[in-house]
Amino acid sequence: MILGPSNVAGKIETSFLIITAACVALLVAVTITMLVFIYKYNRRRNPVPEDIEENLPLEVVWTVLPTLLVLGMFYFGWVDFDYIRNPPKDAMPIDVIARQWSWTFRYQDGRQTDTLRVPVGKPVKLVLTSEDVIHSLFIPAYRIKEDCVPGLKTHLWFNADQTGTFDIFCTEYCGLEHSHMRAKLIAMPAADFERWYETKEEAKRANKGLELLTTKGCLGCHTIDGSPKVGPTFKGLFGSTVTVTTNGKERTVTADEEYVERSVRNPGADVVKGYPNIMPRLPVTDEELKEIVDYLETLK
Amino acid sequence: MIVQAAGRRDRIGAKYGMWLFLFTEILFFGGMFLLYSVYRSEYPVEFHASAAEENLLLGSINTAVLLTSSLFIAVAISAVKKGSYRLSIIFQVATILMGLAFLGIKSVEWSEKITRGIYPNSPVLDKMKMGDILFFGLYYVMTGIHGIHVFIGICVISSMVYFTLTGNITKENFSKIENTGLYWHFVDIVWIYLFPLFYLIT
Amino acid sequence: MENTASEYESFYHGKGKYKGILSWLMSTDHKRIGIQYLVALLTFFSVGVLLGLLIRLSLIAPGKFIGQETYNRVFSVHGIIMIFLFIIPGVPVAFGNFFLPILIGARDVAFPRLNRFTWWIYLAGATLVVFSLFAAGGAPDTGWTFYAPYSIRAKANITLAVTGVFVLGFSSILTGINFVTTIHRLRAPGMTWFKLPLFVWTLYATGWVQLLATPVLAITLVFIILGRVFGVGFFDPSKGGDPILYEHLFWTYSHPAVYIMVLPAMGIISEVIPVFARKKIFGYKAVAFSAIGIASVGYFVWGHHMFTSGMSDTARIIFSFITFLVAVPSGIKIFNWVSTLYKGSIVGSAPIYFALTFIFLFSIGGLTGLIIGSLEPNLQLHGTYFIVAHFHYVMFGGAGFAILTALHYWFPKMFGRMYPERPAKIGWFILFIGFNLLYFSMFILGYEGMPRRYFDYPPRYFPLHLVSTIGSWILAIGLAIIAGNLLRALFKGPKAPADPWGGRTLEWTIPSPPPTENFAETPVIRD
Amino acid sequence: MTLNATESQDHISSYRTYFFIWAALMLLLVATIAVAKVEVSRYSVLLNLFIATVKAGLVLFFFMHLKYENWFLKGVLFMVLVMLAIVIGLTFSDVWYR
Ligand code: HEA
Ligand code: HEA
Ligand code: HEC
Ligand code: CUA
Ligand SMILES: [Cu+2]
Repeated sequence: MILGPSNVAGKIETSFLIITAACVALLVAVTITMLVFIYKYNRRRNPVPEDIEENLPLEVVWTVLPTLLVLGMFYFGWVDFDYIRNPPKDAMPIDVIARQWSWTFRYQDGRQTDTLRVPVGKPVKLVLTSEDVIHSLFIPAYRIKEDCVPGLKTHLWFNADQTGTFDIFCTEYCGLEHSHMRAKLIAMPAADFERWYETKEEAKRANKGLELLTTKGCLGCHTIDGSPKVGPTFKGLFGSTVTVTTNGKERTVTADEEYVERSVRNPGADVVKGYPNIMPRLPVTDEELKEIVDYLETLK
Repeated sequence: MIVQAAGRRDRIGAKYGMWLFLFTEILFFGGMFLLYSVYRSEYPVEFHASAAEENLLLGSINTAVLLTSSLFIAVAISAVKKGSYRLSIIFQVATILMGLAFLGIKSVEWSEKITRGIYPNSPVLDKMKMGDILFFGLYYVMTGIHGIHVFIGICVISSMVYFTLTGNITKENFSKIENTGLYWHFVDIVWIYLFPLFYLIT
Repeated sequence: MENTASEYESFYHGKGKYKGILSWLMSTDHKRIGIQYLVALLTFFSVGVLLGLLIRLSLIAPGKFIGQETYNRVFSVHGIIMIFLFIIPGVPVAFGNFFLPILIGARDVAFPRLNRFTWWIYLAGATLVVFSLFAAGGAPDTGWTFYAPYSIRAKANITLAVTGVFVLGFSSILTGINFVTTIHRLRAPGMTWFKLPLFVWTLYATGWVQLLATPVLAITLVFIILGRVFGVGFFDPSKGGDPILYEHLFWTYSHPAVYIMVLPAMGIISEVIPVFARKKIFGYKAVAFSAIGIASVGYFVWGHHMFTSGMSDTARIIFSFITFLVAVPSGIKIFNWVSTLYKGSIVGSAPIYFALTFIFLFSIGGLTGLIIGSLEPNLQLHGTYFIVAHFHYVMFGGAGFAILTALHYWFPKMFGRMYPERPAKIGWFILFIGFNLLYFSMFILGYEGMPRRYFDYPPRYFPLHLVSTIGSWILAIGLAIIAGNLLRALFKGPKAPADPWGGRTLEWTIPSPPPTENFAETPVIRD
Repeated sequence: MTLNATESQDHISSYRTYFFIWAALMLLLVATIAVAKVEVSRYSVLLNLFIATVKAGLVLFFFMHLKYENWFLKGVLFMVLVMLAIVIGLTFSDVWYR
């Protein structure tokens, strides 16, 4: 607890320190012995070598001792491992969905966010999965990570001890925007979290479109502020004329409702000039698409 | 211990080399058997059902064909060692014919499936259950790579026929054909395992 | 490379059927093949090194320096070249080819023509890989690990590159077969197993690893190719496949592969230290057997690359346990090397500088390997720069320094020239400083959570990245001095005597450079 | 592990032996199909694999002359198979307990 902002962080840190200390001790021992020998048995100081070919007891000693040593190290890496891997029954489950290149966190009540909010002092279990390739959720401050594998559910758990905002990184190479596949973890006082969690969906309604863009991962590649990312920006898109490549031929189209729908439903059909044809076909229902279109219309 | 004298061939060395190569082949196919066993343990029911799709008759005939070809090449090698080159050539050619027959039957099986639309990435297959997709994927890949081995074997034996004809392979110098035999038998052994795994687990 | 004064003909002058470049490409002489490999390896190494410098340059500050698409390709190609084209073939094909037959008193390897063929396959594979960098579609951007399903979906020239690696694997297998057979069949009379030089022992162990591990890589790559070309979805979850199985198969090869890199390197160190300590190696048998020990235990630890992959906890515990066992034979080697110095009479020539540095750097690399091999710390350190630091310490600090050792130790024998030692030592010193600046900062970075394969990073990592980049320049200067020194000596150095170091193994009994048939008559080894 | 030069003055198997082996293989083939068809129990798959192993053994030992080789090749072959088994076993320690 002293060693990190969550229960698991402290445990991992302890085991890291113990094992590292053992390694440093070994390294120092080997290096010093070597340096001493180099100094003492230099040609100048010791012109006549003495052939010592072997020494069985010594060989046995430095086979057996290191074996015991490494078994000890293995043990210290293992002691709390079961604890770290097995979430308590009452842990609050949160689904984590990774995709190229954004995160979605889904709470039990179905609400989805792109920032992970957790209460301090309550165990949280993250259930990880991915929609496309392998990603990995890494919370450096908590010293834990686990891969998000498509078609599989993996998990992590922790109990935040301190409030604060921490980085979340993707640490499994997943393509172009891997370096930017980051998010934030906000550990909030339990009461604050409660309040946030109780907030009614309606409050968010207003921004349903933006909400969708965020949670569906569109903003992993697009922006709403006019700067291009992997894909073109959404700002000013609606109603503008776009040069696209359709079936290898270039043409210009006006970005209307139908165009946006086609872009989402069948991203490869019209590929915007100057951009790679990498947009995935994401699962979006008709209503959701409608919301998105409505929202895009407002982005002038 | 043998020191390689100029120009003299080290027959035992050559044989060792071949065996070492076969060990690598064991692990090469081992990777596929690993996949097979994992997916079979994950989808036992589908594997069971899909195996029924296989044509047991053709598969059994093919097994017999390959086993017989193994006999032929073994005889051909013994014949060389005994100096009866004519006999050896006859049996080598017979081996090749058996190999071709094997590939022929295999292609009948494949094309029968392909016309039914079952092949990797086909619309029909992709609509099937996960276990089925994997089963047929493994079927095509494993028998396909095995088939490539058979094909290579046929090519090599053909050149052995040529070497026997030209007197390059003799009673004293038969490493080449001996090693070819080892290879051919190995390919046979792989099939001995493929056969139950794909045809008999119904 | 002239050696006209001597009465014998060195292998550089041996007459063959062919002239000019063909006399090299068509040669079955293990020495010529070894030299060709060496040239090719160093060429690829230089390319890889330039890419490494580019990575560092781009990481000098957070932000877009070369752009992320380029960056992804650069680190992938850097890894692919360094691993598959340089360090895995590395010691065996260059120094193994040249010295294995000489060390056991043979005229050539068991299958000289196969050896030449293997060299061509290497060239073919390398060509494919290089081609994949420039062909339309762009260089691979998957990292050297080609993790599915990304590698199956990515648009770049993965198929080409993977085919190239497949072909290179073939070449590696054939080298292994050739060496193992050679060691079994072609030892000179009296050269019993326990009289074999230790370098031969490590080549023997390596040969087996090449034989038994590489095929697994081959079949894995075939699956990738089939996945890309025919849509066979063995690793595609939407077709029932299991991506983690890819990792199992890949690491079943790629962990043993790290011992392909480092075992022969250890063999070189075992040769060099006794020569310059002026005594026999301490605990010959222990060192010999530990090579076999590393090779065999090392086959079963691959899962330590997958501690956070979603693998079962049971498997994690088993793999971590076996991982720790590998440390024991490695330790035995280290301890015996250090003890060899005891009561020796150490001559401070250039090769031993590199050899002793190997011990130090490899120990750091290996011991940090244990830290990340522990279950809990791995949760934190996997996928961070800590890993990057670990493997550069073992690969560059270990295998790489062993190659530098071998270059300095065998240079006179291979090229018949001596090099001046002063520049070599100056270069060594600068290299050593640069190396530690460059890679030690990465340990700290990784500990602080900097993920690998990131081209852009939060500003708090900036200072250490800066140190690291500066280290890379210092390192470059050191390497350049060393390379320049050797290159100059190649043309201008004084002629080398048969045995400049006082070595006791067979290669020092014949002239430098060796004659085509190695030995005038088959040596007989007596006590 | 010394191999001496006079080892294995090559064994030439008689055609008769080969023929008998082949006949045995054919019988086993029939047996394995029968086992599968009759569907004795859920162990029939294992039984089939066992029969396959017997067949492979016959090919190895007689057609491939392993019987007449020195212990080295046999030993290594055994080692390779054990290794493969361990690799598969370790993989299953993941697959089964995931
Ligand atoms: C030459 C190459 C090489 C070598 C020799 C090693 C050697 C070792 N490696 Fe390393 N490793 C790599 C190359 C290598 N590695 C690469 C390339 C990667 C990353 C791949 C990627 O993801 O891209 C990697 C990654 C890697 C990981 C995965 C990390 C992760 O991604 O999460 C692990 C985990 O266990 C590991 C462990 C070890 C261990 C325990 C050894 C041991 O063999 C080390 C043994 C040596 C010693 C222990 C030191 C010397 C001994 C003493 C001083 C004596 C006293 C010591 C004791 C008795 C304890 N390595
Ligand atoms: C043998 C293996 C090897 C070697 C030697 C190196 C050498 C270097 N590598 Fe390494 N590297 C890898 C293997 C290696 N690398 C692998 C496998 C990866 C993982 C890729 C992946 O993630 O997929 C990696 C990844 C990697 C990264 C991480 C990228 C990331 O995750 O984002 C970085 C970052 O700094 C890096 C830097 C360097 C640098 C600066 C060098 C420097 O040491 C290079 C310095 C050398 C010089 C500056 C020499 C200059 C001298 C000359 C030009 C003349 C030389 C000629 C002769 C001596 C003949 N490398
Ligand atoms: C993996 C990155 C990625 C993601 C995720 C992504 N897009 Fe795209 N998108 C692109 C790229 C690249 C283009 C330009 C090339 C093209 O048209 O295919 C594009 C083009 C578009 C266009 C046409 C834009 C124009 O300027 O003409 C629309 C509309 C669009 N995307 C909407 C969406 C929506 C809605 C989502 C989320 C449901 C989404 N995108 C998710 C990468 C992405
Ligand atoms: Cu997602 Cu890296
Ligand atoms: Cu490893």
